[in-house]
Amino acid sequence: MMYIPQRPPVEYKGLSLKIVRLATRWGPTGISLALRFAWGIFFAAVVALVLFVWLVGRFINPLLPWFIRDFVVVVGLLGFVCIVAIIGIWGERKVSGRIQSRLGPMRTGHWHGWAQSLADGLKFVQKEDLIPRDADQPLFRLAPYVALVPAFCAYLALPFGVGWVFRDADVSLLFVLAMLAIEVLGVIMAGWASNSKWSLYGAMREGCQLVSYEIPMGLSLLAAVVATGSVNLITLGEAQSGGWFAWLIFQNPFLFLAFFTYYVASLASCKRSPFDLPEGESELVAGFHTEYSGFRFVMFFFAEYVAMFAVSALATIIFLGGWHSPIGGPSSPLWFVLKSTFLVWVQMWIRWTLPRIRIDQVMHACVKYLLPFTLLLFLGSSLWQLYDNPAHPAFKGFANLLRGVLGVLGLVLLGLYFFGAGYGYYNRNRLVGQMARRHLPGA
Amino acid sequence: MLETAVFFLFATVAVTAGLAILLSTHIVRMAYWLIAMLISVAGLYFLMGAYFLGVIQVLVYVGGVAVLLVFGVMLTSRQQAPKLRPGPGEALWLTIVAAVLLAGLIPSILRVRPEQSALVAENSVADIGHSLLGEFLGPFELASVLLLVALLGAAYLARPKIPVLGAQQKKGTTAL
Amino acid sequence: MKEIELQSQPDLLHDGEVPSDVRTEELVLNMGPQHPSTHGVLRVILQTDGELVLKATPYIGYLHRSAEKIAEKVTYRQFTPYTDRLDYLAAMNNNLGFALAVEKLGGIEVPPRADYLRVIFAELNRIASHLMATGSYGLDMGAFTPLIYCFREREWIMDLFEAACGARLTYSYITIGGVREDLPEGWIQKCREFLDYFEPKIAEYNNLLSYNHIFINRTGNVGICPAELAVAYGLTGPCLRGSGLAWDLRKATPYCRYNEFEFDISVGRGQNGTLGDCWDRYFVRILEMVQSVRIVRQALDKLTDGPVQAKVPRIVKLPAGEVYYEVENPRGQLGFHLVSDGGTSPYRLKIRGPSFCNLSVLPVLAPNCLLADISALLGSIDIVMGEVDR
Amino acid sequence: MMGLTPYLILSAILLVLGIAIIISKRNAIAMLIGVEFILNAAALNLVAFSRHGVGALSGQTAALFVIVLAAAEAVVALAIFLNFYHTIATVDIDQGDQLKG
Repeated sequence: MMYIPQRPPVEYKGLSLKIVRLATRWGPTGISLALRFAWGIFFAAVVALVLFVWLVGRFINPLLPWFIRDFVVVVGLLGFVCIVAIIGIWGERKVSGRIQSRLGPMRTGHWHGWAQSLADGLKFVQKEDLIPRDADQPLFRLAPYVALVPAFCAYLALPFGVGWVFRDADVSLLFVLAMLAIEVLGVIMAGWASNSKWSLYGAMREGCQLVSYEIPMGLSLLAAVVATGSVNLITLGEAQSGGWFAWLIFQNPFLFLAFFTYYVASLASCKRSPFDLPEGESELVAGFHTEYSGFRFVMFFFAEYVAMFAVSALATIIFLGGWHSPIGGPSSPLWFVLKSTFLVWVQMWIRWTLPRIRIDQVMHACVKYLLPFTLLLFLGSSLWQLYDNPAHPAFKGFANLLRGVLGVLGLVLLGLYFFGAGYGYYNRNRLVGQMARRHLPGA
Repeated sequence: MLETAVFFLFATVAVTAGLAILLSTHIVRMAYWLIAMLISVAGLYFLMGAYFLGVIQVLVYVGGVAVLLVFGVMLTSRQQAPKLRPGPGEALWLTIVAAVLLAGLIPSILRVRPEQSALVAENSVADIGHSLLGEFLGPFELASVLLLVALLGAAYLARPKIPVLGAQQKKGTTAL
Repeated sequence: MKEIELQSQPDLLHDGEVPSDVRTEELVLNMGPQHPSTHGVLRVILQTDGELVLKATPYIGYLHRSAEKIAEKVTYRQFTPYTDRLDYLAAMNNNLGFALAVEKLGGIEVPPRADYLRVIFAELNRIASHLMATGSYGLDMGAFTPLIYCFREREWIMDLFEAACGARLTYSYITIGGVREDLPEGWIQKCREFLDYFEPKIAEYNNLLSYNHIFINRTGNVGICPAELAVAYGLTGPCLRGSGLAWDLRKATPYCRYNEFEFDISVGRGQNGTLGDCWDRYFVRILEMVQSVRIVRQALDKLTDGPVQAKVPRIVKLPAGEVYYEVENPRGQLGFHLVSDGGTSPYRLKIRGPSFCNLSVLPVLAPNCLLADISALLGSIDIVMGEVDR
Repeated sequence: MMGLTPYLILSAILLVLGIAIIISKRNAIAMLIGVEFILNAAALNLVAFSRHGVGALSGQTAALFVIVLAAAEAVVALAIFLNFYHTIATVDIDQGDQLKG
């Protein structure tokens, strides 16, 4: 406000003060320039690696011995996973900022603080690696790896498109689910090994929650598996070529609902809000990673974002047409990444909107509602598959009609989303107030 | 060559896990060694081309049973843990039993000659599905009944026995 | 450090209910003094059975700064800044309580403009304090966004305060005999702008948090405090009104011309659970913000010209005697028991902190809650440790 | 190329280890771990035979049943142990000689 008296700038006198002033003015700038340079190199290297993998690895594939191809693909996947985690963490902060009428990180790297996660990563690497005296040392050291490595392993069977996969296994869907299931062991290990009661509570909650929600998650996916008759993710994805209305989510009403039950269960299995009880910061300090610091903490963070993208990718492949374009154009891994990123964004949106559920409500929601409901969906999907064939022409016609209705419903939902987003964007000043703008230095 | 190396890797992990459990006095570490064994057995299944079985081993055993086990360990471990290491007399007896068993098993294993030396082609999930719902339909249905009974039995056994809810508490809240 | 243990009612612990053949392992959890949801340096020792809390014992004193003893060593005017530090989220109201107590003992008449200014600032600070309580309650429930929204509005109030008195947290603005300075030019216009901006935002909080299904499930029917219990434990403020009792000192014993204003006492009605649960206590604060806006609007209309300070000497000397004066703070009734021996500083000053009394009900409400409900309970009681420990 | 024998020997070793664990431990959960070893040894045997042409897919299917049974067994056993623990506050099975719950 204009009438707040401004303190006049203080003029420093004397040489030593001048040196201090110069140092304080140029020191951080110089350091940050150097760091930005380093991050740029790192970032460029990762991007180059991924490009190399995508271009060279793909086209020279038959010429290379298989282990070189494998090596290149694994390194590329590693790079992709790192980028997912880094951009995910930065994106989460930007999303939360926008939702909360602030800006989020704005300084590091100049363009909307894009380098913030890298800077944080550097900071975490430099931090002291604290291990509590009474912790179970080997398990405490092992736990972050047990959490991160399986989450990465899930990507080994996750196809980004036809041919864009490390191993096209016959059981790739189950493989991804199995790998995501191992992650819980790392969390429980961390909670137990920390020898802190808060960590233990986090671990117990994680165990409860994940073992319970794995079942509705698997059942929702099985409903889709019944519809296509395969647990191979590539087959599942390829079954949905041909635009928006061919997506599995619109194939029958049970699958339409199964997508949402899967999404809820996947939120729980990634410990995302409103199911973030294992780390619920207002109850359990930080839950299972209370005692972790430095790079070990980062690994848990990485594991969370990597798993977030993995479950979203699974939902994309199985329900949302995978790498196929909604408008019928050529299919491309870009579509796959785009759709998965949208689902990740919805996860963030939910996280910054909803309060946390209590543990008994989590279990009630799963065992009393979600589990019977997904069982019904599975049954319904199976029955639908039984009748939805040329032998039952009447039902076939009804099914096709319903498919159209569901597709239109999906379009309406998407349209509502974009309408809401546009409305919010044009009225952002009225909706969130101008406080963020008012208090920006120099604004 | 590579197959042999991978086999010995997994076999070493599995046997090491067993020995570690045998010698360990730390119940939580035992549970994690068990998980190492389970994962290496899953790896062996993969090695033998039984992908479906390997994945199910990880999904059910590691993701479900092992988590439950670790959970049980946490719920029941306390300061005065029961005896986890055998006394000298027991150890002797144990060694004798183990040696006799191995001495009996190994020669008979070496005598095994498979009728058909060629490897069976890797089979798909569909084949196992047909097998389950064809030849093994009876056991399959029995297994499902067994699982249901186990579910009910476990729920009955582990039900809360403390009337935890005071008058002022909500009905939906139960003890965990 | 002296630790005061608040014993819970023995009959409320259900020792007798556990069958003798079942032995469960109880875990003693040390919640605080460094814990995100204890709102400061409160330490609660929890006896838990799994996620179930059997007993909660608050230990206080980590922020004890002997404010009452300091009062005996400084003059009356010098003590005003110390009152800022009691309930540092509602410093204006603390200033007001102390000033009123001194004025009553000294028989000091306050000019009308000062009275209206006091009301305006006290109510604005009530809004700021309730915003903080609402936002941090959302945080306790795991919703981060309401906190930032509340802080966004609170920031504007802080700006208004800064414009009027130069401080953003510890104001010392309301002093003995009136307020320290008159309003700067354009302040009233800015204040009206704020009120116009703020009123629709309350509906936003309700949409985002109050009527959120998860939030209602987390807070409704949790930590139910019946009216009798609230009275028995001396609860005041939103905690008392959340139990359905329409008791507000601004209506019961009006001070500062509160009788000239039209406003309603907000009470809990138990519409999302049982009367007196956490949701009621929370929602009373939301309703009170609406009423505070009403009061500030009326006070801005009534604001007359005139002096803002009575003629009070720099070193106040009060006649021998004693006075007990209570005002309605955002967290409850803040009481000052002032004993004077005729000197320039109090002979004894006893402060009745509402947070302290409200906290005493925690051990009664906590048994049979789940672990997550403890933060719901603590947040709905809304303590400020500066006032509990003084 | 691996023959059948290494798998069988490994399975035998795992079986013996499982039996040794059951004999040496007095902790109910440690004994459960031993049981899991035995079951896995058996399943490994089945899959190995199936791989080498004895009974085609039956071996894998039987191994699948072993996993199912192991899951059911582990759940019930853990429930019993938890009950046991609630009753006599230990998982030392030597203490469970009261024949009442």
